[in-house]
Amino acid sequence: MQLVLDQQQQELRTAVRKFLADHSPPERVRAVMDGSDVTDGYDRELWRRLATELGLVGLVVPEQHGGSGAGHVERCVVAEELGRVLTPVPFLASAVLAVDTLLALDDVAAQAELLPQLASGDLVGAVAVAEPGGSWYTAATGTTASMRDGTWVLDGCKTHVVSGDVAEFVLVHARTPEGTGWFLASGDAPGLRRTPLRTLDPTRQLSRLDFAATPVRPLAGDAAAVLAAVTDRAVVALAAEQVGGMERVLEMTTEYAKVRVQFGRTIGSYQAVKHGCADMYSAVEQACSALRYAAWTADHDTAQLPLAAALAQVVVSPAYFQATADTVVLHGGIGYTWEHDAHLYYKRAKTSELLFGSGEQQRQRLADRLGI
Amino acid sequence: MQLVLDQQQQELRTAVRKFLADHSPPERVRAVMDGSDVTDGYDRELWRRLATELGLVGLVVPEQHGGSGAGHVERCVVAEELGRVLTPVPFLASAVLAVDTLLALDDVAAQAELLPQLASGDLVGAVAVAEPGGSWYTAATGTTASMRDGTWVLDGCKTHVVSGDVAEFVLVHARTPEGTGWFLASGDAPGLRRTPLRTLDPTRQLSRLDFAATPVRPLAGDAAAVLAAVTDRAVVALAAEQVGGMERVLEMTTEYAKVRVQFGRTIGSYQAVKHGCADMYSAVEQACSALRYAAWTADHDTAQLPLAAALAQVVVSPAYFQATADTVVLHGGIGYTWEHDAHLYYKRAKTSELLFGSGEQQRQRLADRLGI
Amino acid sequence: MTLVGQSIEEFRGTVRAWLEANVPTSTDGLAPGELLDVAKRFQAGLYDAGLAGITWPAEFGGQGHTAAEQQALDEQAARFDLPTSPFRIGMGMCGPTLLDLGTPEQKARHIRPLLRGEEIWCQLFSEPGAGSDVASLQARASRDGDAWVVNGQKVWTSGAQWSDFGALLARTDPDVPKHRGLTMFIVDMHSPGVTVRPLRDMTGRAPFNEVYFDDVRLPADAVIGEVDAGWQAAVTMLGHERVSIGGSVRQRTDPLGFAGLVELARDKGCASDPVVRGELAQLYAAERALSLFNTRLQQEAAAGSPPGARGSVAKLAGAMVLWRAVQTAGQVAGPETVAWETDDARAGELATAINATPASSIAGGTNQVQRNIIGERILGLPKEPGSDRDIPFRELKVGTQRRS
Amino acid sequence: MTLVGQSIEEFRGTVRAWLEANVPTSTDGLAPGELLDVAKRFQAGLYDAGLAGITWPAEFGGQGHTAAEQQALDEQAARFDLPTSPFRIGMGMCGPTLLDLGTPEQKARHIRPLLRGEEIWCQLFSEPGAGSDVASLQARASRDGDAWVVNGQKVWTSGAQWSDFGALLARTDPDVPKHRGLTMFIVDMHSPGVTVRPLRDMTGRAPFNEVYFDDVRLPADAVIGEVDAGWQAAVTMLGHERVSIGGSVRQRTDPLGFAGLVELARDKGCASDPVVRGELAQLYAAERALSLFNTRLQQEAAAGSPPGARGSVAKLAGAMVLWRAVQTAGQVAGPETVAWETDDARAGELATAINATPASSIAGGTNQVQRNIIGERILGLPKEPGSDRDIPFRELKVGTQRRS
Repeated sequence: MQLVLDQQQQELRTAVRKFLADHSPPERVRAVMDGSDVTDGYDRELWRRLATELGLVGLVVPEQHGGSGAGHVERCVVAEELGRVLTPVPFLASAVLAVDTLLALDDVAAQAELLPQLASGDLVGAVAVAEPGGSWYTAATGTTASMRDGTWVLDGCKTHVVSGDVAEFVLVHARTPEGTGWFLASGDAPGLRRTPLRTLDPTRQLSRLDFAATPVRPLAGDAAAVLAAVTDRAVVALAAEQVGGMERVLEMTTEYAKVRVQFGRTIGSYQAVKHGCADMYSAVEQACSALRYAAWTADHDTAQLPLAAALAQVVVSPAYFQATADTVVLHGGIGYTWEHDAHLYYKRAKTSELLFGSGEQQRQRLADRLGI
Repeated sequence: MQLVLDQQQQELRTAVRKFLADHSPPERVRAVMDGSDVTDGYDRELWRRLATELGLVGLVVPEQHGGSGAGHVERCVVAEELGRVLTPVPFLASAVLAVDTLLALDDVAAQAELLPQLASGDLVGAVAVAEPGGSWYTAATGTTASMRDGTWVLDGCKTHVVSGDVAEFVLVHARTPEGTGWFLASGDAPGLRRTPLRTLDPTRQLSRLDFAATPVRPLAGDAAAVLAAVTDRAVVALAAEQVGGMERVLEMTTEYAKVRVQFGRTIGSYQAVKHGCADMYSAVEQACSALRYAAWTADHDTAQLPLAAALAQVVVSPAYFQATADTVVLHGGIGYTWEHDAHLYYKRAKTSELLFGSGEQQRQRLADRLGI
Repeated sequence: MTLVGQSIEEFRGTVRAWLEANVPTSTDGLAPGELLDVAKRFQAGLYDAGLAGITWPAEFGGQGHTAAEQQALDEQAARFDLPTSPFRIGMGMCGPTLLDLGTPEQKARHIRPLLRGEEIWCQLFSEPGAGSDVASLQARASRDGDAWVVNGQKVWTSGAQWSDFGALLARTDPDVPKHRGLTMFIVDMHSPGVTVRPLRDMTGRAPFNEVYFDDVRLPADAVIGEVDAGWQAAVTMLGHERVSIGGSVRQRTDPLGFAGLVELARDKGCASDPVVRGELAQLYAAERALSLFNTRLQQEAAAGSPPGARGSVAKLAGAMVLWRAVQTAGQVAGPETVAWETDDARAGELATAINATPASSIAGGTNQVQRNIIGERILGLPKEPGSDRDIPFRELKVGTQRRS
Repeated sequence: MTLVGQSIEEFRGTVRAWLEANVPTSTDGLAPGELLDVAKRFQAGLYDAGLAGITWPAEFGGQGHTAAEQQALDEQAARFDLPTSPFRIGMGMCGPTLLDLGTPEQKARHIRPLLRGEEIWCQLFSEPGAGSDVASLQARASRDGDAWVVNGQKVWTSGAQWSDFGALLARTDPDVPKHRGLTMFIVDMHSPGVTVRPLRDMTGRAPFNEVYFDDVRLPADAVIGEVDAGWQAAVTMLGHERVSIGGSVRQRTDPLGFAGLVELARDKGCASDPVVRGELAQLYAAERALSLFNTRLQQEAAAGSPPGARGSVAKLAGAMVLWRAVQTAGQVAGPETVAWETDDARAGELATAINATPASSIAGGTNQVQRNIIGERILGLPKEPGSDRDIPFRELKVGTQRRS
């Protein structure tokens, strides 16, 4: 296994970090978040440039479909950088979930049609799995696809759909008379109502999608296998985002601890603060190691991926939230203000921790894969 | 409710503490523990004096049966003091479990016969409930009592019997053809084999009792109700021991932190140590509050006792172990030696935590009583 | 209406009857101004019924009762949602401090209107550069004849927007070590030069304010206690604060309370999941142990042992309970903790409570400060070698500010 | 036997084959002396097979290979229980330090017998009054012409009872600040005046010793590095220690390891309990994250970035994993964790492991010291104001000892 980035991967990281520092500074993130700069919840201009200038959206898309044919390790490098600065772009929805679903399906026509447009950033895709009261892990039961008058239509409700409100198309996991299947719905299909949810995290939009006899196109593939494959890869990409956020809050906290003076000393000289930072560093180092391993298995040892992905999630998710909570608290009053960025990470961390299911569901999933 | 000791209770505490300081110093505890002073695992001479001079063994025994007719709050005061200094006497077995079982039964004859001898310290009683592979909470299933040739005999195996090796009689919870029941076995009954277990805690003996057609005497009473009543009261008395131990390790640690110098300062001036002590203090204060409440309900609000006892156990048990673990660690190398007393508390705490069942069983029990 | 000669039992009955008759049923949806009116009407009624300032001296408008009556009232009040939050700082901190340290004239002037809710108070201690280290504050009160002129900035001031008076801590002598050059003042919040700006916190709400002082003039008799003895006055007030924060009764509607999360678990259908049950039991244990500890403190106080620094234990444990509750909530509500339908008010309140949780470890002294207090004042552990305690304030670096 | 020209794959095969053929099947029940003989025979064989001192310079008896071969060997070795514990200190700490700082003569004299297991080494740093604060040690080495005379006491010395040599840290100049007056020496443990006494720890075992020095004479060439530069030598050695503690491979038979506890849960019939499953999964996650971190450190080291202070992360995390395992064990084994039948060897081993767990947070630098190291050396946070760094040792108070 390879847990250290190679030269090229390090250069990719440097390039992305530089680009985001220039084009996705905190002020820009806040402008998008407040809706003062854009109205559709994401930075469309930046997204276009990430797709076309940097080729980051189609990173794992094969070259024949307009992508770079790179690996998950590379995609995780990008996700880490986006997570570091909380860039509000539909990377998780479009460059991860939608791309991975299409790649995992056996539907050559859909791949040929949609992957190039995802890679170019012309289309944003979303993936709908969870339903109200459930989670991504409990998977679809209530949404049904059926043939009516010669076409497939969808009925039911999906929720927590990442970027579901802005996606030009949605890949939906649903029940058919013969089992489960995947279906393609246009974002503006008749009978599809999209309702943005209220979210803890102001930088990531999630939506509820109601389908009422919505015309859809069936997609070829082993539905359950696709769901499993996509979930594992998405968990790894999310873990990368989380690790990026952890690295950033550790920096923020350490920097502040070096300049803030109370009782005549910089607060970083107090063991309470110093040891808090040290614990955060230890957590980051271990989280990063679990992530690197999971990303490596996605490229080089897919038999180990299910275990490695579940491991990464159990290691990273609570650690990120703990790091952000400590960040707010170690900053004291200033960290509790809206004006300081600490809370954006806190909210992102809590959201990432629970996005696909509760901590206990994650642990049980890991236990399953350990054969316990 | 009353969570503060009254004048008389405080005086009782002072008297017991003084007596134990004089007669149960650490050297004496170690002598008993090593078997260098006595061979039957407890301090017989001290036990006799606690029973007769101080009247502490029969504290909750009614006066008509030779006891003091005092309350559980008072008994908890004594247990707290015994727990503080780890006095190796069969208080939990005889003055708590055996006394409470006899009191909860409806067997007037057994009460009249045995309670005075327990109170006087002439007899040590033990109570046998748990069986191999189970815990006190999962209760008896495998030990059976049956009529043979006109007498009741017992077959099966009980384990983790506190002071089971030295008790003159054992009260056994067993299954009969008609349900469960309680039976009295003599410590030297034919067909009873008593095997001391290896224990983590060198100051508290636990035994396995094997019954093979052992003649026993049936005891009158609602067996399930007796078990519930005894368990709740025992848990509270044990919590008192635990709180006493916590108070002592907090003192030990704080005292050491004031005299040990490293890097030119007493270690108690470092936040890492100071905050460790502060957290221990917070835990002690809360544990003590939960204990006081549980003890109070045992005397004044038995309807609330089941909930209060479960609460006390969930609060106190892990807190005591944490406090002792921190004590060893905050003492550094010296705390890890056999010669230092820290490890005796560590072992007692771990043993008390798991004596009746795992932490999760305790939490589920609390959940049951909360009606969740 | 007089309570003289009533037994505690009778008193409890009186309180219950009055509260049942007078607590507003719901204040949901009221605008802040309307809410304030409701609060003032309620408090005036409470006062007129002889139920405000239970243990405060009768001479200045209190009831002169004992801690037993106070406890009886607290127990009854815990069953209601009282609209008294605007008076929390005044009743909990400023009033008791005035009673401790004020002149007879100050008490005669301020206590009765404070108790009747006619005048609202706020506390003006924290500054951007002086949080845990309050004594390093920079707001300056300079003598001008008999009077004082105040300049500087305060932050985290609850209720400043509707306050009539504030208890201000300002530096009156920068040439002595930091603790020795402070004075506490009564400041009329309507004075010229006082500017109040709402401060948005991480929940998106603005329950706090920044307060700016720009050549604000205070009369000589505005001093609480002695000139340059403001630190002692502040310690007195902070002692009251910690007790009132840690000892506050958990509302039944608290979205992060055990009761609320059990209900949520039942509604989500996961209350019988063993892991959820275990977490809820653990949360109950933490919450209940703390409340029993608070009761014990109250009983000890009633028996003559004031809590002293042990209020820090309640404060610290309160924060720990909340953090545990955040975790339990995530277990119970899963993904619905972080995204919910617009009409799901309960989910919205839960999210706000999660976002507000860090405040429990910061406001009123960080967890670290509480642990220092417990370690030093209760356990007698030595202080850290203090490098700034004997240095004139003028020469110190404070906050994140660079000095020239 | 030569490995020149072998690929890593071939090397791995060679290692596996040799280990399969030569690792003693079981050493259970052997007396300590017999165990030592087995260990020495094994190590000699390992050395003769070209598998000891993989990365150590060939000039002094090592193999001169790269970290890749070392990693390959470690991976293979992890599948076996090697009887090499008596050599752990020598191989992990003393040897590497000699290679870093020793004279050519010292290396020529000591490295080869050390690698071949002919001579066993121990480390003589800690004293009763100098634990975390090793630099405050009091053992004294006084000049006597060219030679030195040592007096004092050391503690927590692993393997002193069978050691031939020790790396001793002693004070050679008490008139300068504590870090500047220390020197490291090679001490022949068979010298007159050296007394070794077993030290019983809280598990009841005595794997450590106290070592007393009573006018022990050392020759001039016993100095490792420079006279009065012993602190730098100690830092070098402690760096090796942290890596070797944190990076040690968890044995499959470890009673507190994930694998062992899963097996225990299955045998107890509680492996399908959701709470137990959750705890086991969490333990696995902690254990695996640490082992992946160690792998990452090794890979970075192989790529040219030595771990430096990051070894402290492994050490700290290792302790945390053990404490978590203690909790999981209690959940799995319940009351049988604390009392068990005489013939239940596994339960006995589990109990001993629980009793040994505090050592993980103390030995080799307490958790607090590790956090200081991480905070200061990795994150660059400021040190505490040091009050004793510039004071002559003679004037310091150390340990719990009162000075006249």
